[in-house]
Amino acid sequence: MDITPTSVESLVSQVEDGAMIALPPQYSNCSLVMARALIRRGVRDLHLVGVPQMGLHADLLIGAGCVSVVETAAVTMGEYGLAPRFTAAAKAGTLKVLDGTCPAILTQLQASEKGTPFGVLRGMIGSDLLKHRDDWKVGENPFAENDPIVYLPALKPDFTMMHALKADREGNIWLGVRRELMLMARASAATLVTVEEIVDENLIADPVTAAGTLPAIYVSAIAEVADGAWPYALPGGYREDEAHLREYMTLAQTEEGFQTYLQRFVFDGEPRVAAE
Amino acid sequence: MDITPTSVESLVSQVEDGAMIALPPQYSNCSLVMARALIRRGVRDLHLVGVPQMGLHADLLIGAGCVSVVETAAVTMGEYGLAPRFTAAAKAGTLKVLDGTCPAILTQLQASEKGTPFGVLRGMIGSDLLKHRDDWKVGENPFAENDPIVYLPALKPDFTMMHALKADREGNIWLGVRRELMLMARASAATLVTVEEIVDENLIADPVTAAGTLPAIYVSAIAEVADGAWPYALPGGYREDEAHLREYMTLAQTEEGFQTYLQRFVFDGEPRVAAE
Amino acid sequence: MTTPTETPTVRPEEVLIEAISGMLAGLSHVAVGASSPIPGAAAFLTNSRAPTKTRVSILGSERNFFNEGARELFDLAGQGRIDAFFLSGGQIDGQANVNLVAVGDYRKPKARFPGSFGSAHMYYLVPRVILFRWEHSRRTLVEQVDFISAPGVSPANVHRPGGPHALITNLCLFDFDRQRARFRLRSVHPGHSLEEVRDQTGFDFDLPEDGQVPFTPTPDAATLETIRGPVARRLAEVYPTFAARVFDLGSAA
Amino acid sequence: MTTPTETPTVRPEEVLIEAISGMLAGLSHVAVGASSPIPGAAAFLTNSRAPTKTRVSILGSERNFFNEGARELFDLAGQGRIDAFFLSGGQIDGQANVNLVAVGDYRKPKARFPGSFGSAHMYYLVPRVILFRWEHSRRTLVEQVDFISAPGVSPANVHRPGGPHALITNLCLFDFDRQRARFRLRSVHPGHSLEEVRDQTGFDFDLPEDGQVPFTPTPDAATLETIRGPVARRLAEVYPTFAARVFDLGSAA
Repeated sequence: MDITPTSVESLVSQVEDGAMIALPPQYSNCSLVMARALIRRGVRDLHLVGVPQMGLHADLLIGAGCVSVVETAAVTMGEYGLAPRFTAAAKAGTLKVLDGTCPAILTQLQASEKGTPFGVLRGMIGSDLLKHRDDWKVGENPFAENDPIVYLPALKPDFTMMHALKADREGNIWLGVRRELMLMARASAATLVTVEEIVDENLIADPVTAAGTLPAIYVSAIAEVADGAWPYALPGGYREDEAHLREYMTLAQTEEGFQTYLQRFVFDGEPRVAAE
Repeated sequence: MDITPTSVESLVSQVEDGAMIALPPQYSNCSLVMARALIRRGVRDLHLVGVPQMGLHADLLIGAGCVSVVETAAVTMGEYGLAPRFTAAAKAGTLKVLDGTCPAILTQLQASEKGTPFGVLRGMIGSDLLKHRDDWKVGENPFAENDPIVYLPALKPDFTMMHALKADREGNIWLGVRRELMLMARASAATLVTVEEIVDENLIADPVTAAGTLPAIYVSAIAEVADGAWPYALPGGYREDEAHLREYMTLAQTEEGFQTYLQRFVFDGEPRVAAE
Repeated sequence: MTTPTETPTVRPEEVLIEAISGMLAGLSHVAVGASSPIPGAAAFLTNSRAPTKTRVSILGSERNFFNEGARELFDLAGQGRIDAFFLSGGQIDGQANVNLVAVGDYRKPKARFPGSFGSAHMYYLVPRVILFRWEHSRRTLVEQVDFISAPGVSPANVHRPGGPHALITNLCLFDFDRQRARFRLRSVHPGHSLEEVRDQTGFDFDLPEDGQVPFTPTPDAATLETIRGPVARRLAEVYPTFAARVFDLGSAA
Repeated sequence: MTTPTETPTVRPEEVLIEAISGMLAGLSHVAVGASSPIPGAAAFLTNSRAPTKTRVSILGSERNFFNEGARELFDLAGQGRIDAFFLSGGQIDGQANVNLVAVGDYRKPKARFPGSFGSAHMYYLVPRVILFRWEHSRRTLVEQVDFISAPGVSPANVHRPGGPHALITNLCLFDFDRQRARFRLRSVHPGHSLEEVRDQTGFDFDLPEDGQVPFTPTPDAATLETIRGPVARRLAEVYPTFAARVFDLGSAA
């Protein structure tokens, strides 16, 4: 059952306005090349789900006006500072933020993975997160007396987007230990993947690589594109482009600077990593 | 953080009468050598949990009088027929059988894995399984009207017992795609492992093998013992000993024959695979 | 193990393989239990006919694409990613209830089967569950099962996107009508008769609307070639004993 | 990046590393968040002192033993397999409530922080949560947080095996009393004073029972050697920027 690789533009052409998209955390297989293609496509009103948090990929989409809701445990640029366009949009009140906490989002995806309408999780009671989340409920543990616990509805994104080192010809994707990506794919209706390369070996048939491979049944479409995580790192591939991230942080402090960044690095064609 | 390998007898010396032990399915890394050592130790009143089903390892322990409760989706000898000692004990009414269904048991372990007091699962409503399981409850989905769903309490076994191809010096265990074993270990208070060999490479530090490796933090003790799954197969190691399993099926049809089997293959020292 | 002195033109198993395969045509993903060689062969046949359309996974085999362990099959069903699955039963009754547990009193049974496996979940979630029971007798096909591992039908408020689609035995093929909770005979296998089916069935069932009971079609020459060639070879990897017995193929010990 | 012209005898960071390490001694498993170099160094120091006793895992780093992805840290906490963890906050108040979300009106905040991360779970489940906030000011240590990402204490019926153990800043170390829901000053770091702590703290706190406020002990020569040698080198693998700045070590780009 082979899968025919396509282009990045073709991948994102499936994403309609208003779609709910699950995105990996900033340290794990982000497809920045798909984020840039989404911006070029001019998609609107996206509902981004950080699994469980997001970075530059979300900040770009927010700054470019593609997003109306973010549902996440955090939007962070890590050591570089606050995510500038997320922070500006949140302060302006133009972005709806569904603040969550990491294991709650993962629990909601696990409920979808299992086909149950909800899951439960310890913690959270007394947190103001619950005040602002009408979709989360405090209920009782039916196996004990007076033991409240939080009930979380299943979350089924329309899309998961990720970038990986390699896919094979059947459409199996090497992810190694980044298992949140497998959870996301299982919980989502469709999964779009960019990969550095497509290899001839069968990743799932080899018992050594099988455990770290996302099976093709969860994969909707694949594009082969080098440096697809850039400027983020790709575990097992390349390190993050610190100079570029600093440049982003400088430019994106203002709306004007951000537009300059977009023009140079998104609209004027697809950049590639300059230095090796 | 190295782990010091010990003997099989030392592993099972930790298991007290009445312990709840999770066992893998018959096609996945069963430690028959630990089952035989438990019988020699003369342990009593075990509560076996099949994850989600069991085979010869359970039939041996039941026949030897070590078990008072089995909680499982099935006890099966597969193509060889009904598990003879399980069937005899169940018909005699001397064994308490908590009949379950595969995904329910896995859900109960997932609740322990997550530290929640229960999980929920679709299906089962209208099954007679529920009639006989006071510990399972039908409740409501709080996110919908008139939508009953089954609530299942977390299951935390005292021990998980398994056999694997290899461990490294830190105590990490290679399991490949047999991820129910990782779930069992995470959900259990202690995990006892026999392995074919202990290797020098670090299984969790190598990004290729990490995904299929049970991290040492979940492992309580390890013994190095060749042919530890015999007469069952070990995926990646050896095939099942069909002739021996047929001999077992013949002998174990009667209590007398089963005692002969025990004497020859359990009490008269530890057998090894005869043919390669 | 005896070698048949003369190979019959069409083996009874081959009629079932073809009939089941017909019910799997066009589906995306067919999952097969660990000890189901005839359904497995049918799924492989469907896959041979449409290799880019129908995936097959064999539970408990190393020859599938799962890597999440035992729970992945059930999770896939919960996600709606399995289109067809097979169940059997020590007893199956006229409402398509299946019993994989016990005959007689549950606490002190006359007969004890291995257990319910995943039936109490899969039967609810997989859209097309095909009941398979080789032995067609009043012992196996009963008016009412002694223990319901999984019920054939559920009240309207119970989440149940899936359920029984058909029942196939060594004698015949029934369709199941979920609205009426009754089986309707679709066809009788060559060499058998409606009378034999009536004699051997413990529950009441409907006849085809026109009252005519056809024979189950036998596979044509090209299909037989596929079954005995590539399908039998794939089967031998997973069910060596069965493949050796029926197709005289396999890696016998 | 400037190179200090003169290395001070004991760096302020080293005092904190030693103080935190003291609170981790004897624990089996210490987990550290992704952007916590001082707690990370303290955990490495504890591990250097007792390598067979204390495991350290650094969240988001490839240098840990997780292989279940993002959820494993939280699952480990739920299983009771993490003994200590660190949290910070844009604001922390006198009841040990932490705010990682916003200052001012939540819907249109004056300041917006990245978000709550895993705090609303870990703070409840890890027995010994150490609050770490370098900047000790009335801006960060407030009487009442504007948004409770995770509360310092919970009602008796809320399942909460874990919670705040201490708060350490660039000025001092507080213990937290869960019964009284109040901080008690344990020690002031060398070079600082109780008055400075009072000036810079937005909440009321208790003094040591004997009324004497000691200085936080400074690491001895052997400890300093460990911190600047093996600990700094391990730190540079995970927090290169920090290691380069503080220890003049690391793989700067």
